[in-house]
Amino acid sequence: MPEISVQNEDFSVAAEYDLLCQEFGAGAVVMFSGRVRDMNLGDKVGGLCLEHYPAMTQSVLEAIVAEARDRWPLNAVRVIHRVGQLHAGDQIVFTGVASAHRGAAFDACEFIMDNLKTRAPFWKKEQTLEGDRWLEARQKDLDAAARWDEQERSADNCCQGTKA
Amino acid sequence: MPEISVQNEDFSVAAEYDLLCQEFGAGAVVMFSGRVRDMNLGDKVGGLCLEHYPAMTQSVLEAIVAEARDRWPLNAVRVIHRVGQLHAGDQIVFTGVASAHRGAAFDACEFIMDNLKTRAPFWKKEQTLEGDRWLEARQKDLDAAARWDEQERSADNCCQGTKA
Amino acid sequence: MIKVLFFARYREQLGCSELQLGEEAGNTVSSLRQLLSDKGENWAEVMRHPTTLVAINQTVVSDDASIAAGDEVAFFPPVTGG
Amino acid sequence: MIKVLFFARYREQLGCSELQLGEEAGNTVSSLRQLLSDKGENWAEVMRHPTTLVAINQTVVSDDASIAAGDEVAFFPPVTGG
Repeated sequence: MPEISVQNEDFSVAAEYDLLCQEFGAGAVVMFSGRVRDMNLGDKVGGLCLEHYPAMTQSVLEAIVAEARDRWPLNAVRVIHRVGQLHAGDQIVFTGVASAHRGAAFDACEFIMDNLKTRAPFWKKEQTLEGDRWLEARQKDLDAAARWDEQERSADNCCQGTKA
Repeated sequence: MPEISVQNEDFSVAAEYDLLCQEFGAGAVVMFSGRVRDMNLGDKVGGLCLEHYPAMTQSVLEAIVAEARDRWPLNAVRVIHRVGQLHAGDQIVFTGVASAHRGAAFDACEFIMDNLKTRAPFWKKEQTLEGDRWLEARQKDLDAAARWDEQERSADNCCQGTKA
Repeated sequence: MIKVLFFARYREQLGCSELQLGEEAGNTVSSLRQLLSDKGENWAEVMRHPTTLVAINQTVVSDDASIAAGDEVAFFPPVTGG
Repeated sequence: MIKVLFFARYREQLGCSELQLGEEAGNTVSSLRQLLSDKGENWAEVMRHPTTLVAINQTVVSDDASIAAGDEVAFFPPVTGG
Protein backbone atom coordinates (compact mmCIF):
# COMPACT_ATOMS: atom_id res chain seq x y z
CA MET A 1 0.00 0.00 0.00
CA PRO A 2 1.51 3.38 -0.98
CA GLU A 3 1.58 6.10 1.68
CA ILE A 4 0.13 8.65 -0.73
CA SER A 5 -2.62 8.32 -3.33
CA VAL A 6 -4.02 11.04 -5.58
CA GLN A 7 -6.97 9.58 -7.39
CA ASN A 8 -10.42 10.23 -8.79
CA GLU A 9 -11.94 7.12 -7.20
CA ASP A 10 -13.61 7.21 -3.83
CA PHE A 11 -11.88 5.62 -0.82
CA SER A 12 -13.08 3.51 2.10
CA VAL A 13 -12.29 4.86 5.56
CA ALA A 14 -13.05 1.40 6.96
CA ALA A 15 -10.45 -0.26 4.70
CA GLU A 16 -7.87 2.44 5.47
CA TYR A 17 -8.43 2.00 9.20
CA ASP A 18 -7.87 -1.75 8.92
CA LEU A 19 -4.59 -1.17 7.08
CA LEU A 20 -3.40 1.39 9.65
CA CYS A 21 -4.14 -1.14 12.40
CA GLN A 22 -2.20 -3.99 10.82
CA GLU A 23 0.87 -2.92 12.76
CA PHE A 24 -0.10 -4.71 15.96
CA GLY A 25 1.98 -2.70 18.40
CA ALA A 26 0.30 0.62 17.64
CA GLY A 27 -1.75 2.05 20.48
CA ALA A 28 -3.30 5.06 18.73
CA VAL A 29 -4.87 5.77 15.35
CA VAL A 30 -6.05 9.26 14.40
CA MET A 31 -7.93 9.78 11.15
CA PHE A 32 -9.18 12.88 9.40
CA SER A 33 -11.71 12.78 6.60
CA GLY A 34 -13.00 15.80 4.69
CA ARG A 35 -16.12 15.88 2.54
CA VAL A 36 -17.48 18.36 -0.01
CA ARG A 37 -19.78 20.74 1.84
CA ASP A 38 -23.26 21.32 0.45
CA MET A 39 -23.14 25.01 1.47
CA ASN A 40 -20.28 27.52 1.14
CA LEU A 41 -20.27 31.32 1.48
CA GLY A 42 -24.06 31.22 1.73
CA ASP A 43 -24.62 29.41 -1.57
CA LYS A 44 -25.78 25.89 -2.21
CA VAL A 45 -22.93 23.90 -3.70
CA GLY A 46 -23.77 21.17 -6.21
CA GLY A 47 -20.24 19.92 -6.58
CA LEU A 48 -16.72 20.91 -7.35
CA CYS A 49 -13.96 20.14 -9.78
CA LEU A 50 -10.52 19.55 -8.33
CA GLU A 51 -7.53 20.38 -10.50
CA HIS A 52 -3.95 19.63 -9.49
CA TYR A 53 -0.34 19.69 -10.72
CA PRO A 54 0.39 15.95 -10.72
CA ALA A 55 4.21 15.91 -10.66
CA MET A 56 4.33 18.49 -7.88
CA THR A 57 1.42 17.10 -5.85
CA GLN A 58 3.19 13.82 -5.30
CA SER A 59 6.51 15.39 -4.27
CA VAL A 60 4.92 17.95 -1.94
CA LEU A 61 2.82 15.30 -0.18
CA GLU A 62 5.90 13.08 0.17
CA ALA A 63 7.84 15.99 1.69
CA ILE A 64 5.04 16.74 4.17
CA VAL A 65 4.85 13.11 5.29
CA ALA A 66 8.65 12.96 5.64
CA GLU A 67 8.58 16.10 7.82
CA ALA A 68 5.88 14.54 9.99
CA ARG A 69 7.96 11.38 10.39
CA ASP A 70 10.96 13.52 11.39
CA ARG A 71 8.95 15.27 14.09
CA TRP A 72 6.99 12.36 15.59
CA PRO A 73 7.45 8.58 16.01
CA LEU A 74 4.88 7.19 13.56
CA ASN A 75 4.13 3.56 12.70
CA ALA A 76 2.02 4.19 9.62
CA VAL A 77 0.82 7.17 7.59
CA ARG A 78 -1.75 7.28 4.80
CA VAL A 79 -2.81 10.31 2.73
CA ILE A 80 -5.47 10.17 0.00
CA HIS A 81 -6.68 13.16 -2.03
CA ARG A 82 -9.29 12.92 -4.75
CA VAL A 83 -9.19 15.01 -7.95
CA GLY A 84 -11.62 15.64 -10.82
CA GLN A 85 -15.39 16.06 -10.55
CA LEU A 86 -16.89 15.54 -7.08
CA HIS A 87 -20.37 16.14 -5.67
CA ALA A 88 -21.71 17.62 -2.44
CA GLY A 89 -21.25 15.13 0.38
CA ASP A 90 -18.49 13.20 -1.41
CA GLN A 91 -15.35 12.30 0.48
CA ILE A 92 -12.47 14.43 -0.76
CA VAL A 93 -9.44 13.89 1.50
CA PHE A 94 -8.24 11.37 4.08
CA THR A 95 -5.27 11.42 6.42
CA GLY A 96 -4.62 8.57 8.85
CA VAL A 97 -1.75 8.16 11.30
CA ALA A 98 -0.88 5.25 13.61
CA SER A 99 1.53 5.71 16.51
CA ALA A 100 2.28 4.23 19.90
CA HIS A 101 1.53 7.68 21.30
CA ARG A 102 -1.81 9.48 21.26
CA GLY A 103 -0.35 12.98 21.18
CA ALA A 104 2.00 12.15 18.30
CA ALA A 105 -0.85 10.68 16.26
CA PHE A 106 -3.05 13.75 16.78
CA ASP A 107 -0.27 16.24 16.09
CA ALA A 108 1.06 14.45 13.01
CA CYS A 109 -2.40 14.05 11.48
CA GLU A 110 -3.22 17.74 11.96
CA PHE A 111 0.25 18.82 10.80
CA ILE A 112 -0.19 16.87 7.57
CA MET A 113 -3.63 18.36 6.92
CA ASP A 114 -2.53 21.94 7.72
CA ASN A 115 0.44 21.64 5.39
CA LEU A 116 -1.52 19.85 2.66
CA LYS A 117 -4.02 22.73 2.72
CA THR A 118 -1.37 25.39 2.12
CA ARG A 119 1.39 23.65 0.16
CA ALA A 120 -0.08 20.88 -2.01
CA PRO A 121 -1.03 22.17 -5.50
CA PHE A 122 -4.75 21.43 -5.59
CA TRP A 123 -7.37 23.96 -6.70
CA LYS A 124 -11.12 23.75 -6.22
CA LYS A 125 -13.69 25.15 -8.63
CA GLU A 126 -17.11 25.15 -7.03
CA GLN A 127 -20.37 24.70 -8.92
CA THR A 128 -23.26 26.75 -7.51
CA LEU A 129 -26.58 28.00 -8.86
CA GLU A 130 -24.87 31.38 -9.27
CA GLY A 131 -22.33 29.79 -11.60
CA ASP A 132 -18.87 28.28 -11.21
CA ARG A 133 -16.18 29.94 -9.10
CA TRP A 134 -12.61 29.20 -8.12
CA LEU A 135 -12.21 29.08 -4.35
CA GLU A 136 -9.91 31.63 -2.73
CA ALA A 137 -7.20 30.56 -0.31
CA ARG A 138 -8.08 31.43 3.28
CA GLN A 139 -5.87 33.28 5.76
CA LYS A 140 -7.11 30.92 8.47
CA ASP A 141 -5.45 27.99 6.70
CA LEU A 142 -2.17 29.88 6.35
CA ASP A 143 -2.28 30.73 10.05
CA ALA A 144 -2.97 27.08 10.93
CA ALA A 145 0.06 25.91 8.97
CA ALA A 146 2.29 28.67 10.34
CA ARG A 147 1.70 27.55 13.93
CA TRP A 148 3.82 24.46 13.31
CA ASP A 149 6.87 26.53 12.29
CA GLU A 150 6.43 28.84 15.24
CA GLN A 151 5.98 25.89 17.54
CA GLU A 152 9.29 24.47 16.40
CA ARG A 153 11.08 27.80 16.80
CA SER A 154 9.66 28.63 20.21
CA ALA A 155 9.79 25.08 21.54
CA ASP A 156 11.06 25.91 25.03
CA ASN A 157 9.75 29.44 25.24
CA CYS A 158 7.42 31.22 27.60
CA CYS A 159 4.19 29.74 26.41
CA GLN A 160 2.28 27.50 28.75
CA GLY A 161 -0.58 27.18 26.29
CA THR A 162 1.35 25.50 23.48
CA LYS A 163 0.57 21.99 22.46
CA ALA A 164 4.20 21.25 21.55
CA MET B 1 -27.63 6.68 18.75
CA PRO B 2 -26.37 7.79 22.19
CA GLU B 3 -23.35 10.09 22.29
CA ILE B 4 -21.66 7.93 24.92
CA SER B 5 -21.43 4.15 25.25
CA VAL B 6 -19.57 2.19 27.92
CA GLN B 7 -19.73 -1.44 26.93
CA ASN B 8 -17.92 -4.76 26.88
CA GLU B 9 -18.72 -5.43 23.21
CA ASP B 10 -16.38 -4.39 20.43
CA PHE B 11 -17.30 -1.47 18.16
CA SER B 12 -17.02 -0.85 14.42
CA VAL B 13 -15.08 2.25 13.42
CA ALA B 14 -16.64 1.96 9.94
CA ALA B 15 -20.18 2.06 11.35
CA GLU B 16 -19.31 4.97 13.66
CA TYR B 17 -17.83 6.91 10.75
CA ASP B 18 -21.00 6.43 8.71
CA LEU B 19 -23.11 7.73 11.60
CA LEU B 20 -20.87 10.77 12.10
CA CYS B 21 -21.21 11.55 8.37
CA GLN B 22 -24.99 11.39 8.32
CA GLU B 23 -25.11 15.10 8.98
CA PHE B 24 -24.59 16.12 5.37
CA GLY B 25 -23.30 19.65 5.95
CA ALA B 26 -20.26 18.57 7.94
CA GLY B 27 -16.93 19.17 6.24
CA ALA B 28 -14.58 17.50 8.72
CA VAL B 29 -14.56 14.28 10.71
CA VAL B 30 -11.74 13.46 13.14
CA MET B 31 -11.63 10.05 14.79
CA PHE B 32 -9.38 8.57 17.44
CA SER B 33 -9.16 4.88 18.17
CA GLY B 34 -7.01 3.27 20.84
CA ARG B 35 -6.08 -0.40 21.02
CA VAL B 36 -4.56 -2.60 23.72
CA ARG B 37 -0.80 -2.62 23.17
CA ASP B 38 0.99 -5.96 23.02
CA MET B 39 4.02 -4.50 24.82
CA ASN B 40 4.18 -2.15 27.82
CA LEU B 41 7.09 -1.18 30.08
CA GLY B 42 9.20 -3.81 28.32
CA ASP B 43 6.85 -6.73 29.04
CA LYS B 44 4.66 -8.67 26.67
CA VAL B 45 1.02 -7.94 27.48
CA GLY B 46 -1.51 -10.72 26.95
CA GLY B 47 -4.51 -8.62 27.79
CA LEU B 48 -6.05 -6.37 30.37
CA CYS B 49 -9.10 -6.09 32.53
CA LEU B 50 -10.84 -2.72 32.60
CA GLU B 51 -12.73 -1.82 35.75
CA HIS B 52 -14.87 1.31 36.07
CA TYR B 53 -17.30 3.16 38.34
CA PRO B 54 -20.43 2.98 36.22
CA ALA B 55 -22.53 5.80 37.68
CA MET B 56 -19.61 8.20 37.62
CA THR B 57 -18.22 7.14 34.24
CA GLN B 58 -21.38 8.17 32.45
CA SER B 59 -21.65 11.56 34.16
CA VAL B 60 -17.96 12.42 33.70
CA LEU B 61 -18.05 11.53 29.99
CA GLU B 62 -21.24 13.59 29.56
CA ALA B 63 -19.56 16.55 31.26
CA ILE B 64 -16.47 16.28 29.04
CA VAL B 65 -18.58 16.17 25.86
CA ALA B 66 -20.65 19.15 27.08
CA GLU B 67 -17.45 21.13 27.71
CA ALA B 68 -16.22 20.29 24.20
CA ARG B 69 -19.52 21.47 22.72
CA ASP B 70 -19.22 24.72 24.68
CA ARG B 71 -15.75 25.37 23.30
CA TRP B 72 -16.20 24.36 19.63
CA PRO B 73 -19.05 24.23 17.09
CA LEU B 74 -19.63 20.49 16.70
CA ASN B 75 -22.21 18.68 14.59
CA ALA B 76 -21.81 15.24 16.12
CA VAL B 77 -19.78 13.61 18.89
CA ARG B 78 -19.42 9.91 19.73
CA VAL B 79 -17.44 8.38 22.60
CA ILE B 80 -17.17 4.62 23.19
CA HIS B 81 -15.13 2.98 25.95
CA ARG B 82 -14.94 -0.75 26.50
CA VAL B 83 -14.76 -2.40 29.94
CA GLY B 84 -14.10 -5.93 31.21
CA GLN B 85 -11.62 -8.43 29.80
CA LEU B 86 -9.78 -7.35 26.62
CA HIS B 87 -6.86 -8.87 24.70
CA ALA B 88 -3.73 -7.43 23.07
CA GLY B 89 -4.69 -5.71 19.82
CA ASP B 90 -8.35 -5.24 20.82
CA GLN B 91 -9.96 -1.88 20.31
CA ILE B 92 -10.50 -0.18 23.66
CA VAL B 93 -11.66 3.40 23.07
CA PHE B 94 -13.13 5.49 20.24
CA THR B 95 -13.80 9.22 19.97
CA GLY B 96 -15.26 10.73 16.80
CA VAL B 97 -16.16 14.37 16.13
CA ALA B 98 -17.84 15.95 13.09
CA SER B 99 -17.68 19.69 12.49
CA ALA B 100 -17.80 22.17 9.65
CA HIS B 101 -14.30 23.20 10.72
CA ARG B 102 -11.16 21.08 10.58
CA GLY B 103 -9.44 22.78 13.51
CA ALA B 104 -12.50 22.45 15.75
CA ALA B 105 -12.82 18.74 14.95
CA PHE B 106 -9.14 18.06 15.74
CA ASP B 107 -9.14 20.12 18.94
CA ALA B 108 -12.42 18.74 20.27
CA CYS B 109 -11.42 15.13 19.59
CA GLU B 110 -8.08 15.55 21.37
CA PHE B 111 -9.67 17.54 24.21
CA ILE B 112 -12.15 14.72 24.84
CA MET B 113 -9.40 12.06 24.84
CA ASP B 114 -7.07 14.08 27.10
CA ASN B 115 -9.87 14.66 29.60
CA LEU B 116 -11.18 11.10 29.40
CA LYS B 117 -7.67 9.86 30.23
CA THR B 118 -7.42 11.93 33.41
CA ARG B 119 -11.01 12.33 34.64
CA ALA B 120 -13.09 9.29 33.64
CA PRO B 121 -13.01 6.57 36.34
CA PHE B 122 -11.55 3.64 34.43
CA TRP B 123 -8.69 1.47 35.71
CA LYS B 124 -6.59 -0.99 33.75
CA LYS B 125 -5.11 -4.18 35.18
CA GLU B 126 -2.59 -5.64 32.77
CA GLN B 127 -1.88 -9.34 32.38
CA THR B 128 1.78 -10.13 31.65
CA LEU B 129 3.97 -13.21 31.98
CA GLU B 130 5.36 -11.59 35.16
CA GLY B 131 1.86 -11.55 36.63
CA ASP B 132 -0.99 -9.07 36.76
CA ARG B 133 -0.41 -5.41 37.60
CA TRP B 134 -2.52 -2.28 37.94
CA LEU B 135 -1.32 0.45 35.59
CA GLU B 136 -0.07 3.68 37.15
CA ALA B 137 -1.40 7.06 36.00
CA ARG B 138 1.15 8.95 33.92
CA GLN B 139 2.27 12.54 34.44
CA LYS B 140 2.31 12.96 30.66
CA ASP B 141 -1.46 12.45 30.55
CA LEU B 142 -2.03 14.97 33.33
CA ASP B 143 0.13 17.49 31.46
CA ALA B 144 -1.79 16.87 28.24
CA ALA B 145 -5.12 17.57 29.95
CA ALA B 146 -3.77 20.63 31.79
CA ARG B 147 -2.83 22.33 28.51
CA TRP B 148 -6.50 22.89 27.73
CA ASP B 149 -7.08 24.85 30.96
CA GLU B 150 -3.98 26.90 30.39
CA GLN B 151 -5.00 27.51 26.82
CA GLU B 152 -8.32 28.87 27.99
CA ARG B 153 -6.72 31.10 30.61
CA SER B 154 -4.04 32.48 28.34
CA ALA B 155 -6.25 32.71 25.26
CA ASP B 156 -5.11 36.13 24.06
CA ASN B 157 -1.66 36.09 25.56
CA CYS B 158 1.80 36.38 24.15
CA CYS B 159 2.08 32.95 22.67
CA GLN B 160 2.38 32.57 18.94
CA GLY B 161 2.82 28.84 19.20
CA THR B 162 -0.55 28.06 20.76
CA LYS B 163 -3.09 25.99 18.92
CA ALA B 164 -6.03 27.87 20.48
CA MET C 1 -26.41 5.71 56.40
CA ILE C 2 -23.81 6.33 53.75
CA LYS C 3 -22.45 3.96 51.13
CA VAL C 4 -18.67 3.76 50.72
CA LEU C 5 -17.14 2.26 47.57
CA PHE C 6 -13.58 1.17 46.74
CA PHE C 7 -12.26 0.61 43.25
CA ALA C 8 -9.39 -1.08 41.42
CA ARG C 9 -6.16 -1.52 43.40
CA TYR C 10 -7.84 -0.32 46.61
CA ARG C 11 -10.76 -2.73 46.25
CA GLU C 12 -8.22 -5.55 46.01
CA GLN C 13 -5.94 -4.24 48.73
CA LEU C 14 -8.81 -3.93 51.21
CA GLY C 15 -10.69 -7.00 50.04
CA CYS C 16 -13.76 -4.79 50.04
CA SER C 17 -15.79 -3.11 47.30
CA GLU C 18 -18.60 -1.61 49.37
CA LEU C 19 -19.35 -0.68 52.98
CA GLN C 20 -22.44 0.72 54.68
CA LEU C 21 -21.71 3.14 57.53
CA GLY C 22 -23.88 5.01 60.02
CA GLU C 23 -23.28 8.16 62.04
CA GLU C 24 -19.85 7.01 63.16
CA ALA C 25 -18.58 8.14 59.70
CA GLY C 26 -18.91 11.79 60.76
CA ASN C 27 -19.80 14.73 58.54
CA THR C 28 -16.70 15.24 56.44
CA VAL C 29 -14.37 13.29 54.21
CA SER C 30 -11.66 13.82 56.81
CA SER C 31 -13.64 12.19 59.60
CA LEU C 32 -14.55 9.28 57.32
CA ARG C 33 -10.90 8.83 56.35
CA GLN C 34 -9.96 8.75 60.03
CA LEU C 35 -12.58 6.13 60.83
CA LEU C 36 -11.45 3.92 57.94
CA SER C 37 -7.75 4.30 58.81
CA ASP C 38 -8.48 2.81 62.20
CA LYS C 39 -9.69 -0.43 60.62
CA GLY C 40 -6.13 -1.70 60.12
CA GLU C 41 -2.78 -1.05 58.52
CA ASN C 42 -3.89 -1.80 54.94
CA TRP C 43 -6.79 0.65 55.39
CA ALA C 44 -4.53 3.30 56.85
CA GLU C 45 -2.19 2.86 53.90
CA VAL C 46 -4.93 3.50 51.33
CA MET C 47 -6.26 6.48 53.29
CA ARG C 48 -2.90 8.21 53.62
CA HIS C 49 -1.77 7.52 50.06
CA PRO C 50 -1.10 11.00 48.62
CA THR C 51 -2.86 10.36 45.30
CA THR C 52 -6.04 8.71 46.63
CA LEU C 53 -9.09 10.34 45.10
CA VAL C 54 -12.44 10.65 46.80
CA ALA C 55 -15.79 11.32 45.14
CA ILE C 56 -19.11 12.16 46.75
CA ASN C 57 -22.11 11.23 44.62
CA GLN C 58 -19.83 10.70 41.61
CA THR C 59 -18.03 14.04 41.83
CA VAL C 60 -14.40 14.29 42.98
CA VAL C 61 -14.13 16.42 46.12
CA SER C 62 -11.47 17.56 48.59
CA ASP C 63 -11.06 16.40 52.19
CA ASP C 64 -13.05 19.26 53.69
CA ALA C 65 -16.18 18.31 51.74
CA SER C 66 -19.28 17.50 53.82
CA ILE C 67 -20.97 14.13 53.83
CA ALA C 68 -24.72 13.78 54.36
CA ALA C 69 -26.92 10.77 55.01
CA GLY C 70 -27.65 8.92 51.77
CA ASP C 71 -24.42 9.99 50.08
CA GLU C 72 -22.31 7.62 48.03
CA VAL C 73 -18.62 8.12 48.81
CA ALA C 74 -15.98 6.45 46.66
CA PHE C 75 -12.22 6.04 47.15
CA PHE C 76 -10.03 5.19 44.19
CA PRO C 77 -6.52 5.57 42.75
CA PRO C 78 -5.74 7.92 39.83
CA VAL C 79 -7.64 6.80 36.72
CA THR C 80 -5.94 4.90 33.88
CA GLY C 81 -8.54 4.54 31.13
CA GLY C 82 -8.36 5.50 27.48
CA MET D 1 13.85 25.20 -24.28
CA ILE D 2 11.80 25.50 -21.13
CA LYS D 3 8.26 24.34 -20.45
CA VAL D 4 5.87 26.83 -18.82
CA LEU D 5 2.65 25.60 -17.16
CA PHE D 6 -0.43 27.48 -15.93
CA PHE D 7 -3.00 26.07 -13.53
CA ALA D 8 -6.54 26.65 -12.33
CA ARG D 9 -7.82 30.24 -12.59
CA TYR D 10 -4.74 31.33 -14.56
CA ARG D 11 -5.04 28.50 -17.05
CA GLU D 12 -8.59 29.64 -17.74
CA GLN D 13 -7.79 33.35 -17.74
CA LEU D 14 -4.96 32.91 -20.26
CA GLY D 15 -6.65 30.18 -22.28
CA CYS D 16 -3.34 28.34 -22.04
CA SER D 17 -2.13 25.40 -19.99
CA GLU D 18 1.36 24.96 -21.44
CA LEU D 19 3.93 26.94 -23.45
CA GLN D 20 7.34 26.00 -24.86
CA LEU D 21 9.86 28.87 -24.81
CA GLY D 22 13.42 29.23 -26.06
CA GLU D 23 16.22 31.58 -25.06
CA GLU D 24 13.93 34.62 -25.17
CA ALA D 25 12.69 33.54 -21.72
CA GLY D 26 15.94 34.70 -20.15
CA ASN D 27 17.70 33.18 -17.13
CA THR D 28 15.49 34.19 -14.20
CA VAL D 29 11.90 34.09 -13.11
CA SER D 30 11.85 37.89 -13.37
CA SER D 31 12.87 37.92 -17.03
CA LEU D 32 10.33 35.21 -17.83
CA ARG D 33 7.59 37.16 -16.03
CA GLN D 34 8.51 40.25 -18.07
CA LEU D 35 8.36 38.33 -21.36
CA LEU D 36 4.96 36.85 -20.49
CA SER D 37 3.56 40.20 -19.32
CA ASP D 38 4.25 41.60 -22.78
CA LYS D 39 1.90 39.06 -24.37
CA GLY D 40 -1.19 41.10 -23.47
CA GLU D 41 -3.21 42.65 -20.66
CA ASN D 42 -4.59 39.35 -19.29
CA TRP D 43 -1.02 37.98 -19.15
CA ALA D 44 0.26 41.13 -17.45
CA GLU D 45 -2.53 40.84 -14.91
CA VAL D 46 -1.61 37.28 -13.93
CA MET D 47 2.09 38.14 -13.77
CA ARG D 48 1.65 41.16 -11.50
CA HIS D 49 -0.94 39.55 -9.22
CA PRO D 50 0.65 39.75 -5.74
CA THR D 51 -0.21 36.19 -4.73
CA THR D 52 0.88 34.41 -7.93
CA LEU D 53 3.14 31.49 -7.10
CA VAL D 54 5.91 30.17 -9.31
CA ALA D 55 7.55 26.76 -9.13
CA ILE D 56 10.66 25.53 -10.95
CA ASN D 57 10.76 21.76 -11.36
CA GLN D 58 7.89 21.37 -8.87
CA THR D 59 9.43 23.49 -6.11
CA VAL D 60 8.07 26.94 -5.25
CA VAL D 61 10.77 29.61 -5.77
CA SER D 62 11.16 33.39 -5.54
CA ASP D 63 11.53 35.81 -8.46
CA ASP D 64 15.33 35.88 -8.35
CA ALA D 65 15.56 32.11 -8.96
CA SER D 66 17.51 31.04 -12.06
CA ILE D 67 16.00 29.15 -14.95
CA ALA D 68 18.03 26.67 -17.01
CA ALA D 69 17.29 24.87 -20.26
CA GLY D 70 15.02 21.88 -19.69
CA ASP D 71 13.33 23.37 -16.61
CA GLU D 72 9.60 23.14 -16.01
CA VAL D 73 8.25 26.46 -14.72
CA ALA D 74 4.69 26.68 -13.37
CA PHE D 75 2.54 29.70 -12.46
CA PHE D 76 -0.49 29.21 -10.25
CA PRO D 77 -2.72 30.92 -7.68
CA PRO D 78 -2.62 30.03 -3.95
CA VAL D 79 -3.65 26.42 -3.44
CA THR D 80 -7.11 25.44 -2.18
CA GLY D 81 -7.09 21.66 -1.69
CA GLY D 82 -7.94 19.60 1.36
